[in-house]
Amino acid sequence: MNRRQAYEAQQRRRSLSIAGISTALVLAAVVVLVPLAPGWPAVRASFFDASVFAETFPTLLQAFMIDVMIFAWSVPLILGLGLAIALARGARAPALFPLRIFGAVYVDVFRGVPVILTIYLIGFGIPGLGLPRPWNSPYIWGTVALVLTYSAYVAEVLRSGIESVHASQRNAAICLGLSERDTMRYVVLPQAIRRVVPANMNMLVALQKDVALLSFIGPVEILRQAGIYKSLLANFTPYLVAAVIFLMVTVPATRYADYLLNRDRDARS
Amino acid sequence: MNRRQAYEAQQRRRSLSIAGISTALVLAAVVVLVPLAPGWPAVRASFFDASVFAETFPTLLQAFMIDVMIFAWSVPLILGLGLAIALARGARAPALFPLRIFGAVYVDVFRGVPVILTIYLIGFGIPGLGLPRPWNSPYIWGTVALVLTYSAYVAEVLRSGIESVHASQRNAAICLGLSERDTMRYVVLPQAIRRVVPANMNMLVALQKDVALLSFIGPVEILRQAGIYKSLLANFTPYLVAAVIFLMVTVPATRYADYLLNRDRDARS
Amino acid sequence: QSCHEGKTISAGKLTIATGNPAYYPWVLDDAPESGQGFEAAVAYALAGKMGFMQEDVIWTRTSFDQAIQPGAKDFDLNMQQFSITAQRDKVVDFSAPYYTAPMAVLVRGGDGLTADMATLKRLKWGVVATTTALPVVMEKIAPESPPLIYDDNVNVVEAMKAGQIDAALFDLPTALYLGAVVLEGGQVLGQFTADETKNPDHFGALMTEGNPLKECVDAALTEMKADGSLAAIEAQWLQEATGVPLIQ
Amino acid sequence: MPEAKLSLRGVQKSFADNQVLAGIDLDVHAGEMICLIGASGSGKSTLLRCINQLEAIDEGSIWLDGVDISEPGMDLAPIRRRIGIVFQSYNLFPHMSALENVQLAPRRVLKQSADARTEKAEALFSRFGLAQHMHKFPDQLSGGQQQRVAVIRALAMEPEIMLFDEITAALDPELVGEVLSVLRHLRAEGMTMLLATHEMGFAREVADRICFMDGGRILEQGNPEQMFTAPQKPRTRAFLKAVLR
Amino acid sequence: MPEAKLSLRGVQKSFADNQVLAGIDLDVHAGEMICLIGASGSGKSTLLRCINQLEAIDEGSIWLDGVDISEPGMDLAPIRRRIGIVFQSYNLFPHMSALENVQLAPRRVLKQSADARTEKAEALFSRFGLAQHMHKFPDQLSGGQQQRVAVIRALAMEPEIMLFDEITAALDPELVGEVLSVLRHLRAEGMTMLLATHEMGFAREVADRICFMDGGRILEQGNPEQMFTAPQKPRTRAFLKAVLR
Ligand SMILES: Nc1ncnc2c1ncn2[C@@H]1O[C@H](COP(=O)(O)OP(=O)(O)OP(=O)(O)O)[C@@H](O)[C@H]1O
Ligand SMILES: Nc1ncnc2c1ncn2[C@@H]1O[C@H](COP(=O)(O)OP(=O)(O)OP(=O)(O)O)[C@@H](O)[C@H]1O
Ligand SMILES: [Mg+2]
Ligand SMILES: [Mg+2]
Repeated sequence: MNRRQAYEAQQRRRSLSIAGISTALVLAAVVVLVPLAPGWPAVRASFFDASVFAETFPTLLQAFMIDVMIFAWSVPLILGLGLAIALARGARAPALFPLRIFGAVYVDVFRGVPVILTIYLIGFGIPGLGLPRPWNSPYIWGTVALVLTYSAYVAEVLRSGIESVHASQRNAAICLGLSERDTMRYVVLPQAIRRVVPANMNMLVALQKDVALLSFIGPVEILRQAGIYKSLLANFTPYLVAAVIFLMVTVPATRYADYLLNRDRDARS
Repeated sequence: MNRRQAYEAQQRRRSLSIAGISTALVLAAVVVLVPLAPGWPAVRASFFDASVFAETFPTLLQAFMIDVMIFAWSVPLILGLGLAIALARGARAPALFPLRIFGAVYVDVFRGVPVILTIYLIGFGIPGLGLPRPWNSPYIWGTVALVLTYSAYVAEVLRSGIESVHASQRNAAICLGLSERDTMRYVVLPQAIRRVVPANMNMLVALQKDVALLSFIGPVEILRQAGIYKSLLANFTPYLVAAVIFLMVTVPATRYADYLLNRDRDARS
Repeated sequence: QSCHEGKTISAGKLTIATGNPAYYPWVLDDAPESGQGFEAAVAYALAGKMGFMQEDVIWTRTSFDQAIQPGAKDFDLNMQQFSITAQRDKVVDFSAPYYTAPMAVLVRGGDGLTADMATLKRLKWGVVATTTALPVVMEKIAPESPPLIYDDNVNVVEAMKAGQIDAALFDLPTALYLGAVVLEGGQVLGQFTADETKNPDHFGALMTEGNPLKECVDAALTEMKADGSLAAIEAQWLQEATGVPLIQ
Repeated sequence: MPEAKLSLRGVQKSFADNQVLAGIDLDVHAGEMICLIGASGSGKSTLLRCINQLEAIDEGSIWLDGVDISEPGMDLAPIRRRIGIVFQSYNLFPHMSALENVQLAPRRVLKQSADARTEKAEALFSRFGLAQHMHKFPDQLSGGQQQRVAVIRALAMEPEIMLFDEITAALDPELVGEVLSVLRHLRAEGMTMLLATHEMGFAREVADRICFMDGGRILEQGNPEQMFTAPQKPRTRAFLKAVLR
Repeated sequence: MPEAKLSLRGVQKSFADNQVLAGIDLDVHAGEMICLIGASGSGKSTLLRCINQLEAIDEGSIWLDGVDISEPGMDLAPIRRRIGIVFQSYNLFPHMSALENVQLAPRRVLKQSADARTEKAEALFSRFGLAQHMHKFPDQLSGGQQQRVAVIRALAMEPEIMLFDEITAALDPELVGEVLSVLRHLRAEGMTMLLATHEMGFAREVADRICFMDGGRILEQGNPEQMFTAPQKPRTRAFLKAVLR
């Protein structure tokens, strides 16, 4: 152990003890002070009822599987459609002008409307066009609403990825005699997609949370199930349970997305 | 006009006519085909009722002002709290360890829980602690829920901005003998904030849309007003009206945010 | 050849929708299959009158929004205290009314309050968005500050517990149930007479627009009113309504 | 119709209001090696980019083997195949190995069989002393190695002319030598080359002709000895004095 | 206790397992100008960063006017104030004008009055021929001008020693001259300087002593004539041959 390391080890020991003491003090303050509020017993009964927690947890976890399912089948659709829209928006041939306009309008509309409105409008509107069961299922059309909204976001992310591939890469490909199509397929897209993985991870975390909004058009997924329990038990603890279940999934996912974003940023700077 | 320009002008004329014709064809196809669907009259009556549109538009626009108000007072709170959290997470002194932990947990929790759950839990939970009116207003606590959620996002964005300021900038400041505090205040933050303006604009557009979720705890803003009309008139057109009103605000806003993001990206590459 | 032949979504079965969850006293224990609770009992009686066996009744659940969306539905009848209004009638069909509910005022710890208009005007009101209570509050009471509006009963109750609202307007049976069971310290301050409001709150079973089954349902309901069986069911499940003061 | 392998006649190019090439006349004969020198911003890169049609020229014409390749509306891919170009940086495709970089165009454009192109690529890698680095990715190679792979990639298309744009400018001083030796090698094989460079020593050593560019024109040209020892124009003298410090 | 202005004794520094400085001994006397040369990665930048304590050293000691400034736990700000440093790039604060860049530290650290520091800053700008660029932002200045502002910014703190880390490496060849002339100027004024550079011609012209670094050691040092004409070690000879090509 050299001189520097010895000094640093000593500093670290001091830091740790200071940190330990101050953390303990802050925690103690929170634990002691909050229960002194006059409404605490009522709030605890409404929001932190352990027996309700235990009772509703398994069903809510099961309901969460529906969120996971919807998520699982939405993702490939979103990525596929997002890529198509991104390419449409980048189309240069004049005959493809409508496609380009369509892409721009599409992205504007679906990014501009709150997802809950899209879910109401698509989830209730399209089935009304006279589709027979099971083709009018809210699962299908709710999923469509999510796919439409999120593919707009993903398309923008992909487009930014495509544009971020340095012009000299396209130039190099074109100078070798590659066609526009091959340049996009072999040179630009592979790089663009790699770069936007982190940004898209963020989108997926957001999607995972927004799947819950499908409950407003019927599917009994976790938020709906929590609402049913809330009505049945007149207790908000089920929402807390739902929040906890979400955290169990989204915290690792956001952390991973952040890690990717950081790595990506470090790699570029 | 040189040779090249003459050629390009001719190309442009050709492109424009092709584009015009193909756009017209596509539009014609849409306008002719959709109304042939069997359920179209019912859907049109439910979603595109012109008289309902005209009747509900003024009231919905008025209700939207409540969204705008909530948005307006949330934004400064979000930016302030977001900055505080970002700095807390970056704190290095060992005595500030609890602050750092707190910042990390805060960000994890509020980014991980769907905003609608946060709104329920805070909007009904905190007032239940026994606050007298007007301090238990759902406007206040709904706003608090939004502020907590969005300041977590903004804090992460700011932190990434702070970290994106190249280490050599800090080094240069420190080499001149500036203190950590002055380095942050005069050198790092001014650059960091400028860089994250575009990303924060995106957050604000998202916030503008999520303000609508406050309706779930009482405030009669645009989404709730649309819901009231929906149940009164048994017609979904009010939701379409709400979507249109949102588009009028969010499309220019997202376009502007995109413009900033692009400019920012171009400046860096 | 019974009236319903070929008119139900699955042959020989009657599919009835209720809320998710369904509330007391309309359905007991969220279990309509038991026939316990006013709407559950009416449903089975109605089905019997239309010629269905007890086991031919199938229950399903919908939200309010699902009930009024255009297009095909996955129920024949939907019974969850839908108020019949002319505007809703344009989009969906309603049966003849099976219950006429007076509106009642629910408050918490209302000892200091009297059931007169002057008092009611000063209160902060909350109502459920999908009920017809909102127009009643706005037109009859016209409170000094605008009401807050919620998705369901429990959110109203929670807002009352949080002190965000003073009073809420429900149909009387719901108000009685919430005041007695759900809301600690809850109390029904008074009721409006059913026929006093401009649009009395008639509950009807909801069907798709132009549903041919409507005539069968109406015929069966008329019969139930005539033979007193509807009144008997009402007496069995909704009898506590007496003793709530009228609001002048 | 000019007789040289490559001929420029009155080539002009502006970006917005900024005239970058103000009338360039130049003949490059088969097997000749020409070095373009000149201050930063004098238009060297733009000239090279105009030659292989990455930028469309405004006025004038560019002739390759007696065909005007600057005619608007020409199919550019076959022309570009005949003119190889290597840039200062950002050159290799970072998601492909060195070998894949070299094989992409022969595979997709020339539609060569896998065997044929692998054989040829391996021959090229050996020739330039990179056989053991063939399967590495660009990030795993030094700057000098990367530039040599870029040269191989261009040569794999069997171009008739090679353009080089300051291909040693981004390299550490110690790595410059290995890239320059590749150019000496090509010269010995008789490749026709046009080279923008700041390496005065090298230009002097290998060029058949030096062109000094200034303000979008070729201000002065001649054989290396004459240019470096007895430049005619004051501007040329000033420039050489500054960079030969 | 060493007698020189600045003395390094057995300085070692590793990043993880990579030993970058492997025992450096060096004395810099007041008014002396020393040039560090050596291949990329030999540790020149790291050495400079260790001297003004941007990196903490692992072993050894660094003495400034007879005080060991590498002692763990020392207050570094006052030491750094006495040692100015200018880096290759990313140097100026881009959100401040040139003048604001120069005034920030005098204002916040030395707490000079607005008048005093403006006067001094203006004097410095004039001295280095930048008076008319004082109010421009870094992006509006050429690379050479930016580097000169960076030098002025360091000088405004009135340091006793200046460290320069390849401050011309990122510049166009024609702009290098103006920055080097600033260094000549400082040398004439008797500033103590330590300079990492790839500009061999300049090092030979102005240095009092040349130190050749290799693998984290000072392999050879001496006066410029001796180092460039008769280097002792084979490694030095090889390096000089490659870069003096
Ligand atoms: N795509 C472009 N758009 C606008 N201006 C351009 C573009 N490309 C080059 N220029 C401008 O043209 C001028 C000449 O640039 P060019 O790159 O040809 O010079 P150069 O001689 O290669 O210089 P260097 O030695 O720095 O590479 C410069 O002023 C440059 O700003
Ligand atoms: N912060 C760091 N972390 C890890 N390794 C580092 C760090 N800084 C420098 N190194 C490594 O230390 C070695 C010496 O780097 P240094 O920058 O001192 O070399 P140099 O002589 O200045 O080279 P150049 O001429 O390229 O500037 C290199 O191998 C480098 O990768
Ligand atoms: Mg160039
Ligand atoms: Mg260095």
